[in-house]
Amino acid sequence: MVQRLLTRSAGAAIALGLMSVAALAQDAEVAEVSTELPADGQFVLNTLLFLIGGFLVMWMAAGFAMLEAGMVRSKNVSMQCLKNIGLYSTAGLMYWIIGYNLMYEGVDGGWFGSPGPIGIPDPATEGGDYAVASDWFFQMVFCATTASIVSGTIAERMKLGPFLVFVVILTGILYPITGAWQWGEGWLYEMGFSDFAGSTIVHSVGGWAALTGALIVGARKGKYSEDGKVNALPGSSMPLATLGTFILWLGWFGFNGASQLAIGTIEDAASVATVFMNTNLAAAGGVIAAIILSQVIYKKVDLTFALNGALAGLVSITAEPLAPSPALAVAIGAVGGAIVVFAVPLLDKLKIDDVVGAIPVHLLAGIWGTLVVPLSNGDANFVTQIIGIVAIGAFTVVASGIVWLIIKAIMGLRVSEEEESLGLDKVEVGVEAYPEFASGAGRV
Amino acid sequence: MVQRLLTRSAGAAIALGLMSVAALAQDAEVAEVSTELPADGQFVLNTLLFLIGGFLVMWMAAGFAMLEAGMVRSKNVSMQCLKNIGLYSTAGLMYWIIGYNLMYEGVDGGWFGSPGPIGIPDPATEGGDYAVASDWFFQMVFCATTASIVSGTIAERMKLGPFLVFVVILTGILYPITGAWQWGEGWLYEMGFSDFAGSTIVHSVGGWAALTGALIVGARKGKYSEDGKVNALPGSSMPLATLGTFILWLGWFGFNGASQLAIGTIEDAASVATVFMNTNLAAAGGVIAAIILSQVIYKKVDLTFALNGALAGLVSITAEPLAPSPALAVAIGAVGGAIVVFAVPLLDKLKIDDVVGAIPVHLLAGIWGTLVVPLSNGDANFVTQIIGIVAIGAFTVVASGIVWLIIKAIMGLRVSEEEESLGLDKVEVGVEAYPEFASGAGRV
Amino acid sequence: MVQRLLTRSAGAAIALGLMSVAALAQDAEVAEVSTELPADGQFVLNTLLFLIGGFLVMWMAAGFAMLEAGMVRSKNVSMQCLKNIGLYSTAGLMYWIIGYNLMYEGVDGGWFGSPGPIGIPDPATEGGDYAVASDWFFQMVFCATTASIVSGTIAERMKLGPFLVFVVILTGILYPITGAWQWGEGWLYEMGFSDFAGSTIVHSVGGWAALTGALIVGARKGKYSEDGKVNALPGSSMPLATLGTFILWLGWFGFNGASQLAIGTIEDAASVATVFMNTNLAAAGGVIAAIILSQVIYKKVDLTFALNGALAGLVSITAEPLAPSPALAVAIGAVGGAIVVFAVPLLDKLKIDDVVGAIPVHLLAGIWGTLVVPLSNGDANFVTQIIGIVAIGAFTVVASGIVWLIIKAIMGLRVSEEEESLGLDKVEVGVEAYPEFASGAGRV
Amino acid sequence: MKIVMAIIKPFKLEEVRDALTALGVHGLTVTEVKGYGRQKGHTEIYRGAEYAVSFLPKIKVEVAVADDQVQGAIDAISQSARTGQIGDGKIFVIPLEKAVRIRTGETDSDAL
Amino acid sequence: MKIVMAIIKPFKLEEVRDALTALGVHGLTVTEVKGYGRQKGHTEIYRGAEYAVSFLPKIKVEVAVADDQVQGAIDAISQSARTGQIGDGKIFVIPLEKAVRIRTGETDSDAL
Amino acid sequence: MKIVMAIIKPFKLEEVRDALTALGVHGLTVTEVKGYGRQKGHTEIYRGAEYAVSFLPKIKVEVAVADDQVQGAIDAISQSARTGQIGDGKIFVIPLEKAVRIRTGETDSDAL
Ligand SMILES: Nc1ncnc2c1ncn2[C@@H]1O[C@H](COP(=O)(O)OP(=O)(O)O)[C@@H](O)[C@H]1O
Ligand SMILES: Nc1ncnc2c1ncn2[C@@H]1O[C@H](COP(=O)(O)OP(=O)(O)O)[C@@H](O)[C@H]1O
Ligand SMILES: Nc1ncnc2c1ncn2[C@@H]1O[C@H](COP(=O)(O)OP(=O)(O)O)[C@@H](O)[C@H]1O
Repeated sequence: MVQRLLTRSAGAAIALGLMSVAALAQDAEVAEVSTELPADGQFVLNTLLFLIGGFLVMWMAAGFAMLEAGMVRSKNVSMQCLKNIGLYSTAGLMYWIIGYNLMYEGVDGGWFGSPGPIGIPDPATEGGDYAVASDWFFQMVFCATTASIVSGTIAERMKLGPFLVFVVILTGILYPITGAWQWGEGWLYEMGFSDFAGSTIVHSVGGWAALTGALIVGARKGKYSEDGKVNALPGSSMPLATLGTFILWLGWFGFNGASQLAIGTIEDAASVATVFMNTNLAAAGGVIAAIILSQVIYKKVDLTFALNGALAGLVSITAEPLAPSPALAVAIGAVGGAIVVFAVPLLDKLKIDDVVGAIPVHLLAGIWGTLVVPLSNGDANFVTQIIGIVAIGAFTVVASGIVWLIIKAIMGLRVSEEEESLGLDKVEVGVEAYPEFASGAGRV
Repeated sequence: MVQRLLTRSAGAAIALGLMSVAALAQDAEVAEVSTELPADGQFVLNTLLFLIGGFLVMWMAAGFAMLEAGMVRSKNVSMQCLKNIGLYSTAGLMYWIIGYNLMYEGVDGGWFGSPGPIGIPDPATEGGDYAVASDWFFQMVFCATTASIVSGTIAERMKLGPFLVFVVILTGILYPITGAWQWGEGWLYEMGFSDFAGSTIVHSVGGWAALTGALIVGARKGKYSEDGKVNALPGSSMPLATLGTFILWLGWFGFNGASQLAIGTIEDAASVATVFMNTNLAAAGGVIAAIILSQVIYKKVDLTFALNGALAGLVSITAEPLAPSPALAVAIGAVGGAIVVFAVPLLDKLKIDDVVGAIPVHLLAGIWGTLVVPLSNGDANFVTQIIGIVAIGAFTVVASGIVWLIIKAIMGLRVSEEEESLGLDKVEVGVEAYPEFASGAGRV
Repeated sequence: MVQRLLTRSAGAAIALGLMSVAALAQDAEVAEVSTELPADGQFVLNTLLFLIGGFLVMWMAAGFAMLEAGMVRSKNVSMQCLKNIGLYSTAGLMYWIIGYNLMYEGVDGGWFGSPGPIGIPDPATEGGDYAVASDWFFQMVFCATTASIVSGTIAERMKLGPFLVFVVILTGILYPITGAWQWGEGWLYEMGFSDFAGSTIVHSVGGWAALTGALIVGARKGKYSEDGKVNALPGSSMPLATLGTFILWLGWFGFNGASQLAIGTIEDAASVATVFMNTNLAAAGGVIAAIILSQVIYKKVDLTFALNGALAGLVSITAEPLAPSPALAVAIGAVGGAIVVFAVPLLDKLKIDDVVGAIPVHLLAGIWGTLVVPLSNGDANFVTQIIGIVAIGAFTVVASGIVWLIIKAIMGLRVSEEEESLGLDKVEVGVEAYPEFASGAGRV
Repeated sequence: MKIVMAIIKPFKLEEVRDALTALGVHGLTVTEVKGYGRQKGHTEIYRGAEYAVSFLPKIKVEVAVADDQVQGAIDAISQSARTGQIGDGKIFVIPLEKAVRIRTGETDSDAL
Repeated sequence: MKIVMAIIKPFKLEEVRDALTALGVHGLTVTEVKGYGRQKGHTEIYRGAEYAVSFLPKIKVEVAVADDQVQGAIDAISQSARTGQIGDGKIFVIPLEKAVRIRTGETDSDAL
Repeated sequence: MKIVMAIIKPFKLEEVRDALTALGVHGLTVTEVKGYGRQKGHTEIYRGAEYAVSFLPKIKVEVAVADDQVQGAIDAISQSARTGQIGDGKIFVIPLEKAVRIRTGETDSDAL
């Protein structure tokens, strides 16, 4: 702590200055020290970083809502909006009641912390490097992101109630536990796993939970014909899907940038800037790769692949957006985009019905991004990365699988066939998304 | 001012340091002082807070536009968009020409300041704790918010011209006057009224003006049958309404967070962070309360109640987002959400036709939020809170009522019955919102 | 550099302080110096300004996408979304591979810098006033904006491939070259040309490229009858166009505000605040002017003119958002709004088919804004402003004209008549924007 | 049997349906259509260019009725759809040779 | 020749088309319509106010066929569109006096 | 009287309307429909899955005319709607027994 005061506070500058007053003007060493921000300034700026990053990631909740609203058929759009605002709210409560402390409070190299509501320290006496509430806010929106990933995959057939119950468990317990392993400085962190902003901790966890959900709830009626044919069920609004993607892209600067966790020094500020640059390069790489591949393979450029490509590029760079050179960042993102173009039809072959492509984007690109961290970050190694990916995947698959099955047994997960064909909006929401336009009845 | 320099500037630290050089390394007291940000840094950060908060609240103008565009029928969507961009622009001009100074310039415990255009001080000589222009910007977007509230309630039947004339008066005169009572440090402020970010000053004022407008312009044709039946007139686009709500939620972090008015010290930064946390908790509480109540009462979850619930939660916490514990913040917001579910049908029983639910959300939840400030803020008391609510309500009802009536007498407020059934877009805007889809003609 | 240390660092304050310890408490001069932010704090804040400004301008990419999606007919909406996400990604790659260095690296009063990929300095050793990566990010989004301008004008008839090839050249070579003349401190800069945030450098360049594109690709089928009649082809969604405009308006605070390039001192912070204020006033002036003129001339208020008016106001103030008084800012913006109302029909008379109005908004208002800089900025003069406008216009027209023609010769620019009437979505994208609603077939 | 096909103003649909229901007609089918007729459309201005909206939104009501109900249906529609303004619409009577209820296979008047 | 006009449930369209194609019918025209009939609509609640959605989405299929194909078309539609639930829809047979293929000018059965 | 019902390509609507107006036809009703016929639809690809869009957008024009105008209307439509390409559409002539103008109660040819 003395050390910290010496290196950060103007007081230190004064002390040093007094020791060598005469030398001051000439001695660059000393002058350099004195250019630093005083500690309170660092506290303020770190807090500001969390708040800005936090509101940008909060905005991603709107991005998921719009992307999913655009990718489902019009008869399920109100429900998709409802699920998204509902899950963001649920996550916001659960992560306060239990999640944050379960993830961060006294994990100490172990498996989880102490569940329980977080209190806000009195601002007047608060110490530390940033405001605790700003950290809570920033971490909470990450938790909500995990749940957003799930809602897209299981869209158009799952009931609202069971979905929100799953979100309660996911955001209150499952995500915080695996989060504790790494960001709570649990066992995985101690082993040297590296996941800067959460390719695995957030995106793959959401992706795994989405995958188990998709397997357990089954495909949408009509998606796969008995003769093995895959039927396209185009989404209701491409501009909304595009808007959602741009929102997510914007939010990602908060997601990755503020995961530097500090911006009070030149080094931290420059790192945040580098993260912004690499994040954008990877997303651009993902889009261009998806556009080119989709033109080459299908002779048309599928807009939804380009959109998914952006997101896959973003997920891919999330595990390590700081260390890669720009060229490597582009390459990592481009592979993410390629994953989308190849994995979407593959999942369809396996009859895994993922309405918005969340599994390729968040799970597969998340694994990819986590795997390649050691290419640029010398502190990471492939073995530990694989251990982390597998451990978190195994836990999430098993735990979320059990939760899905219990909910299924108690409440049932999906609407009836007839309700599904009528659309969830009529059945559960009571408010059609576009009452004046769409018949809500099969497309001619 | 000397006092301020002593407590804020590094110069003070030096002075103190010189008095006890030897003690420096050991004396925590002194070291603490020296960790503070120099005054210019505080100026910069306070200004930055206003600018960030300001652009977030500016973004709420888009949120209102989208929410309202989604909640009106397609034949009135272009008009609603036009009213929203028009009112934001009008507010932006009026608050410069007259409003800001009327609200802040020399109120001194009185009833209003000196109207007149605000000039921008020369940056080179500007003093104070923040840039005046940043404060103007931040206050201006609050003023515009007040007008946004009105446009939603009186949608689908009021003409453009009279509406914009009302906005001229509201944003140039009415809002600044009641604003001066409190934020301009007028009589109400001196009495000890407490309204952190404007549950009453902004939201209730907008709500009262909307209520008088709704009463004077009357209900939409077809909304209430002669036999007393309430007819649902569902909005054109639920995803746009959802988008609008998310935009407003995002903007609210600027609305409440930057209302701390400073972020240059640890205390202020921590307070802003706490405000972010409580704001989100209250909104989440509002959503979940509205979802649960709407399921219990109607057996379906009305998406528009969930959306209104979020906003009501936000309005409720706006009067005091700093002092409440997280649990209290959730509770305050949840009651806000409940207000929506009960008040919307109640207003319909009273044949007050509020297209988007602005009266429950902004007026009623605004009153609720203002009333409960003393629960957590020891400096406030219930009597003064009630005096403030009643005084501001009475003034706004009377003044806006008079303005509505004068405009009605001179220009007329609403379109003809036939024009209303054709839709305002055809009649006044000339550009249909969705020329290729909606017939603009009654829904089958 | 010593000077900078003296005026910026706390160390300097100490040195000075020691020289006149006794005078400290009384001497305002000295106290003032000591209130400054240490250099690292300025680095951090300048970097933060670039990052915030950068993400706001990045968000403008979404604004263009939504504005254009709303202004084209539904059969071309997916394509418009695809072009927008594609161009932003292309710009993001090209400006890294070649553009940034071509624009900034060693221009030294000349015509262009040294093309080549930019590397990111190691944050640990990075010096300067801001992080290089943050500057790259901020400049890159400006470059992307230029390309966004083009996509709107040539919508609904140009193929995807040729368009993206043009964007490669525009963002990699053309924009960086004219950018180098001024912002890279090339010959025009040395001559004293003044363009604060790019009315000419960004908006007119985009506008010129759009104009040559429109001339070379020709008008949409059906836009102009042989008898000289102009046929309105109304856009698909006015709320999306409105959303896009609000997004652009929000982004413009980053565009103009962060173009102050620094926020570490009182002066810079106050300047950024003034820029925010003037930017908003000009946009408001543009909207109100367009509303009033459109009511007076056409007896109806065209929403799309109001939207374009906001943007024209913003473009107009972009060349000098700091120096004008508020009243002048309103006036400059209002003329921008008027330009839209008069120039849109004029272009139609000339059979220049500009789908979204980008030429009036970005080119003409850009010229206007650049021309009037000397009214408020004493360092600028009309002759140099005109030289800059003409030189950049001439270069961009010739160079982009050649590029368009070469691409036309090699790949062809537009789809066949039949494809155009079917819509680009069916032909090139394969995904209709609203598969459940719009027939995609002529409007009744 | 006949098909009585009426083109009416959209906001009259509820009244027309109620009038037909009162007659004992249990089913009908409606379509959103656009009508061109003596009723002038309106001119809109989009970005300075005038354009005529000559097709106006109308609702087409089709109802299959037994021969003895035809006049009743015509009268019911005429009265309920009339505003007296130009553009009130038309009623057309078209011969109907056969009707089948898909669910049961019932035919003709049993099927209506 | 006749026009066979069927009102069916939307999700049955593909089956109906396939059944007709199997009969040798090469063309048909479909329209999105709303139907009112014995099949009850549903009540929705919007912001606390109940409202009845009494018009349900249906698809109208119109197919012009030669006289000898009429019964075949009726049967094909009946079978393929039937769910046995209320609301399956109706088939109406309307006389058709003349048919013209615009492209070639062929008339009547050559035009179908 | 007859109802002349034509299924045409959407972008031909204006020409057809003008041709009919030139004949002295004062009213007509149009509907957006989807057509299935010899004209192949197209295959789209959505997220790697092919799907056939076999129903193409068409416009249905319905115009009630007196018997002596039928052939004129057919000719006018045929000429104005023809592109010579497959998918130009069909014209169907259906008997019309009665017409009523709702506003005035005029019937038959007075009502057209
Ligand atoms: N000859 C016709 N054939 C088909 N539809 C017609 C005919 N004449 C009129 N209509 C329909 O009736 C509607 C009303 O006709 P219009 O001439 O405007 O007024 P009115 O019903 O008062 O004579 C038109 O919009 C059109 O849909
Ligand atoms: N008399 C009628 N004239 C025109 N259309 C009808 C008539 N009766 C029914 N229909 C159409 O048939 C559909 C199905 O009819 P309905 O009475 O609901 O069930 P069902 O076909 O089982 O008798 C209705 O929605 C309506 O579109
Ligand atoms: N037998 C039919 N009954 C009803 N509509 C038909 C029939 N045959 C064709 N059509 C309509 O006419 C349109 C054009 O027919 P199509 O076979 O594609 O080309 P063509 O008109 O050149 O023969 C179809 O899309 C369909 O709407």
